[in-house]
Amino acid sequence: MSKQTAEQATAAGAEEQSSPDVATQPDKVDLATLQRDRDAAKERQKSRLGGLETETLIELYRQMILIRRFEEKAAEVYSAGKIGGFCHLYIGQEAVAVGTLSALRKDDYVITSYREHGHALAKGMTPESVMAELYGKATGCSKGKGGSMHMFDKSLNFLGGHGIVGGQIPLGTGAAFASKYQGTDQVTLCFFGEAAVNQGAFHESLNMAQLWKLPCIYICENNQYGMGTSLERAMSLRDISKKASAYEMASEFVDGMDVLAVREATARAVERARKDYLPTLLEIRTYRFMGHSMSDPGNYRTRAEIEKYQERDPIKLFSASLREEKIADEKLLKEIDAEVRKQVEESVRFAEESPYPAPEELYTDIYANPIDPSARKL
Amino acid sequence: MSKQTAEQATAAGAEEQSSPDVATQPDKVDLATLQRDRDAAKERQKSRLGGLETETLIELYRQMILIRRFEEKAAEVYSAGKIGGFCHLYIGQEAVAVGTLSALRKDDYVITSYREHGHALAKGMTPESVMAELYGKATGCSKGKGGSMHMFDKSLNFLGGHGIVGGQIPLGTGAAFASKYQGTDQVTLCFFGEAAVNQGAFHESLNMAQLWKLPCIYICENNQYGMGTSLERAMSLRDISKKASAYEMASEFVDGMDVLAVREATARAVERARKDYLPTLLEIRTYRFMGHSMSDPGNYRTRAEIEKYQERDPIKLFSASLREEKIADEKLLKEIDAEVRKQVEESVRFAEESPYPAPEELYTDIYANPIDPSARKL
Amino acid sequence: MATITIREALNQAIREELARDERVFLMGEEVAAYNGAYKVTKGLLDEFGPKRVIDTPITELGFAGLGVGAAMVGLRPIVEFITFNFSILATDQIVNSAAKMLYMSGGQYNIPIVFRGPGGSAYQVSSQHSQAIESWFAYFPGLKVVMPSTPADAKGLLKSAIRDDDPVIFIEQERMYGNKGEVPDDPDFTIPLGVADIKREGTDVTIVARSLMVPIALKAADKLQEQGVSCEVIDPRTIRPLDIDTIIESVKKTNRVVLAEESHPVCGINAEISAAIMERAMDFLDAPVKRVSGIDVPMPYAKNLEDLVVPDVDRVIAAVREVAYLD
Amino acid sequence: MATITIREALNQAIREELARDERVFLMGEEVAAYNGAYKVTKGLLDEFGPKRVIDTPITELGFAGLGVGAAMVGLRPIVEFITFNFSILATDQIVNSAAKMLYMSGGQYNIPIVFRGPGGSAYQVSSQHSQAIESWFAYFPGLKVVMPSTPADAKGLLKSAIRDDDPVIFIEQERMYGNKGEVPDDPDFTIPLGVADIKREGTDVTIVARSLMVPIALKAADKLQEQGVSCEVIDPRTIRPLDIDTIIESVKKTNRVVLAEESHPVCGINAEISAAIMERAMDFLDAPVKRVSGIDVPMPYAKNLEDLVVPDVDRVIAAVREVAYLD
Ligand SMILES: Cc1ncc(C[n+]2csc(CCOP(=O)(O)OP(=O)(O)O)c2C)c(N)n1
Ligand SMILES: Cc1ncc(C[n+]2csc(CCOP(=O)(O)OP(=O)(O)O)c2C)c(N)n1
Ligand SMILES: [Mg+2]
Ligand SMILES: [Mg+2]
Repeated sequence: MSKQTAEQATAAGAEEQSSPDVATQPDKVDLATLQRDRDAAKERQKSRLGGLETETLIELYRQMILIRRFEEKAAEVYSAGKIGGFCHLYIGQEAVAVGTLSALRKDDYVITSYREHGHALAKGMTPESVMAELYGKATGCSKGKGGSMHMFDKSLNFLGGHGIVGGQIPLGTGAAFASKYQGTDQVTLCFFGEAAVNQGAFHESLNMAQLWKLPCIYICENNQYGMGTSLERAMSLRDISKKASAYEMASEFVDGMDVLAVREATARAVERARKDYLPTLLEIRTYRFMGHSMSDPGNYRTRAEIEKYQERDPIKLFSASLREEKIADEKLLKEIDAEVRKQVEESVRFAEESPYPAPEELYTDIYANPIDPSARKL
Repeated sequence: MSKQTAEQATAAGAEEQSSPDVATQPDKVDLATLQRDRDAAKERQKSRLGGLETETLIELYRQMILIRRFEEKAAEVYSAGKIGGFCHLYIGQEAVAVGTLSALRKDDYVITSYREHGHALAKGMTPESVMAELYGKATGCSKGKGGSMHMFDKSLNFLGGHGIVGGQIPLGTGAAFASKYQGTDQVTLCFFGEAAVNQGAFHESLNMAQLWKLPCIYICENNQYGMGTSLERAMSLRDISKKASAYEMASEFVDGMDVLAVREATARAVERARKDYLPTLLEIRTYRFMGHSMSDPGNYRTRAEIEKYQERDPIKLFSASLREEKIADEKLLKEIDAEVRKQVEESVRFAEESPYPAPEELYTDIYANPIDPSARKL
Repeated sequence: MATITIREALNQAIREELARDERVFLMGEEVAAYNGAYKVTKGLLDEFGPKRVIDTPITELGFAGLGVGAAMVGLRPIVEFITFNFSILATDQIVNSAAKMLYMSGGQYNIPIVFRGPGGSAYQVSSQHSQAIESWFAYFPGLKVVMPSTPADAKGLLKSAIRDDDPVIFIEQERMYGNKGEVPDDPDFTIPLGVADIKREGTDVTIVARSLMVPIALKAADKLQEQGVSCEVIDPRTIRPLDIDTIIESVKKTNRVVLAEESHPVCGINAEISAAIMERAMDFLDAPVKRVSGIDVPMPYAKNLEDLVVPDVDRVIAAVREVAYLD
Repeated sequence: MATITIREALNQAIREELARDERVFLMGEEVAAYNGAYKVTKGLLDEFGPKRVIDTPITELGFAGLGVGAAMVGLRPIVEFITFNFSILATDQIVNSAAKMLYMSGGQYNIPIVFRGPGGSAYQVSSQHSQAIESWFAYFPGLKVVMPSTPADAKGLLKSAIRDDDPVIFIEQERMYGNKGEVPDDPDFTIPLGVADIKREGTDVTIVARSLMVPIALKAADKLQEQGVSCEVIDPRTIRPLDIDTIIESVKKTNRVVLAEESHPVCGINAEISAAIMERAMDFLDAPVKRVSGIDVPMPYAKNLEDLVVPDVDRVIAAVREVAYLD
């Protein structure tokens, strides 16, 4: 990990010094440690397998590998120039979307940032509708108008991807407010990155949620970087789950590489929210294996750091647990992978064959009630 | 105090209920308790007198009574229609401005909100220049352009009163940033009300201040109300000084009715800031005896509640301490009061006799470098 | 018809819509227990309780966004800003969330929300509390922007805004809350958004005025009538979408136009209307369209300076006489 | 004269001013270790160190305000927004603190700060990341607003902006960073704020264009020349204060005007210029001033739709032919 500290990098008043090349210092993590870490994580995960139906476990695996393959394909078609704009991949973070959403009811709400392909798929949106949206096609989940950062599916209560860092946090708080107002027991999962925690919107929202007891679960996907800035260069406090204490809100720290740990912690928060309208802040520690977006070479991190986390790859970890506990054999997992790959291929074909939005679409969806010019003649 | 809780008053999902008349329930504080409270506070204050020069103590008294008399006069001329706009009085909070600023060096920076007459006077601005500003006269500290909410004095490093709740918090952080950048050891005192703590600007600023180690002292004047809303109806956490822990910032809770307690706590924070560029959050618990502004009848508080705090009137408390410890006798204190009253009268005369800004002033001070029309002909 | 103030008319509109539709709720700073900073929401907490009438922390960005989120999933929030000056902190949620949601979701999530509160000049509260920012909101497709000038318009338009399925910016005028006028009693009285009102018919000069400038334009028109100049006074009421047709028709009749507003001139609504008249009716103009706007300075505190900023009857009269080539 | 990109020109300007004046510092998200989200600030951390080139948390309101506070007490901050889309979160500090400070302090505290970054349309980043909001800033007295269209202008104007004692909004164009042009080598080369540039002289039609529209207008002018129409292309460069004199002079010569911008039309800069021409030169017009603006919709993601929004050479040509009554 970058050895550049917050003070070195940013403080006024610090002595001048030339910028350390953030990627040249190898991380002092040797293989033996990595191995030990990984094995311990696996043991912890295995202890969580009990009580869960095989079907559920396989489904968690299927969703994670679907997201992985989908994102790999997105990267491929992006690089081939078939899609444009920004493209923020979710590779490495699959256990977060899959684990959290697996603890939800279908009618619960989900809202997130621009890095939302994974959440969209985990909420049940089809690879077709997501891929077609990336292609900017009329068959996309947002009719091609939203794109990579703005995927929505009203039929699934997927409240979308949002592009302003922190912007979705008040919105998710509002969805939770509405559930309580309407007297339903729906909960809202509101996702954001750790860098979004620095935005005022986070602070204002958590205060209201705790003050008014709203059934909102705030999920900070702490992948440790906001673009090229590591958490410690942007936040004076490292332990984000502690931020909740400034609002007297419940919070939990969760290993985001363990899909079952994520699922369990979410389930606890969901119960609090559903029963007692109580919000929770979950800090889920994860890592993104790719750059911030497709255009980011990512050289603010060392190879060693990335490899360290790849040792803890949530999919590798989970497949090992499943195999070792004989819940699935290599063959089954391979079959699932093959199926998923086909699904993803199919989504590309679908997207490529779909039409672009008609030019008239430019002018639709601006207003739900366009002003009728004849109204003028009252 | 209002018995309406945050949940009752605001929560979606709460049963409907009619609005309790917030001012009809008498506070259950009997006189004996009040007496005890006050006596204990006085004992604490007296224990702080030691080591301070008489001259200093008298000066603290003089400044507090000056602010009190000034504000009483402002209320009077406001009611007489001689000044307009908003007018947010500082009566009851005098120990905060006087205690904090007495711990500063002359070249330290002060920035605050619209409730700033007290800070302006404590920073050394003349009653004349403050009163003339209230009158909107050319001789006012902001030439009549700023008014009650926007008093400035560059010669005294008084960075002004600001009207957007929370808006001065990033600004004060910036002044502290500049001091560190310039390598001076000036510190900045940044004042705001407890309701401003809910604004995103507070959160964003404290994070930067701690991250970059800026010599800024954040002073939350917790007078327990933001307009008509009590702290507990607006904030999920009651203990504001704890908010600092979300930034790993130092903090302290201070009795804002005791000018010496305020001074001591500020001095500690100033030392940290001056020596080590470390920020501090001070929660100074105080009370405003008047309405939010001159147009606020203030019937969201009971008479009993107000009286409870008037028992702890910072000026009464301090004059009793001074008398009982024989630092000043009744006669001296009366003389000071008389002097101050004269000064305030004088400021009114000055303001009334001063001219309004010339009409041409409308067009000045918009740009420091107005674009020269002749530049167009290059 | 009862004669009531704009404040009361707004109160009635909110009250009736709260009663009519459970999904409607009101939130903002001091709207409930305090009865509103400007008392527009008086009595509503008593009548509807704290579930429907909600005091918020001072958190403009947060509660504006919360309102938008609630509107996504079926509620119809009315969000009050104590004044629109403070909405500046919430612009991100207004222009990036509320205005764009329907479009970027490909038509799935419309946002039925009203952001309301006083705007424009107040009395001696200086530059941060006394500014008109309607042109910022009018700039954005996806928003509707409404500015009433009479009690009847205030009530009828606010009810339409609350019933509308899109985000509506509803800007009242602090100085006008006490203005009185007749308002129909019918609880279903509404005025459609997007329809200008001809407040006074005339033949010589068209004055387009909104909000605070409407009574001033009408007073100017009275005086000008005495001077033999007949003015038509048009109040667009909705400034986005703008009912430009009604304005153009009038221009074709009078051939002379004065535009009156209290806001800063640059990129203001007057600029937009002038440009639109240029495009659609230049050949009908006997004189250049004349803009009368607030003086282009931050609002000063001193009364004598403040009085110079906001256009008054005399400035409107002078402008009319100028376009009529009378001096 | 070296031929460099706008990106390099901006980088040079910042570098030279950092070297020239210790009070100047640069802050923003990713400006330092990452060398800038769009690489405008490349190498500056290396050269000037972390005291002068500062990565911030994602905290637009906070660091904009911090910059203004630092400017109050003697520093000269350059605050980068990754894009101006995110400045929307900071508008309060820009329009209420930076713009009004000098006025409300009665002339005591001027704010020498530059807010800069890319604005306008980018490629396929949808509505929240692809919008032009210069008219919002141009609305406010107290701000200066600059939008360069060439490397030389970018460098000369940015240096002037940094040396200026007032808050300057400096809006670059994301799509133009790679555009090349000649830039004088003189380290004291500056271009004064407030001065329009005639990018091409002509006699038949005046095209006023800024930022992204300047090269498009010039291309249109080339093609129109072939069609026998001589266009004068004026780039205001500073849009507040606007050098309206230069525009009016041109109008008096050509008698026909097309205004080109990529922003939404309503209350935009085109509206302002059109209204000003109306007021000052209507009698010189042989045709109504024609506005060519971005289509009035939130920016869609789909490439085919996006391409329809931003005005292109054909739309400018059509507008010129229309005001010249050629079709
Ligand atoms: C208000 C705002 N500022 C800046 C950006 C540019 N930006 C996009 S993503 C990002 C980093 C966010 O990091 P984090 O919140 O940790 O989420 P992650 O990308 O790691 O998922 C930045 C700076 C933005 N979109 N919105
Ligand atoms: C952003 C913003 N929102 C609302 C207001 C209106 N307002 C002025 S003061 C105030 C209460 C502030 O309370 P607090 O911060 O506790 O300070 P106090 O007035 O008690 O000194 C409110 C709501 C404002 N000026 N700015
Ligand atoms: Mg991150
Ligand atoms: Mg308070």
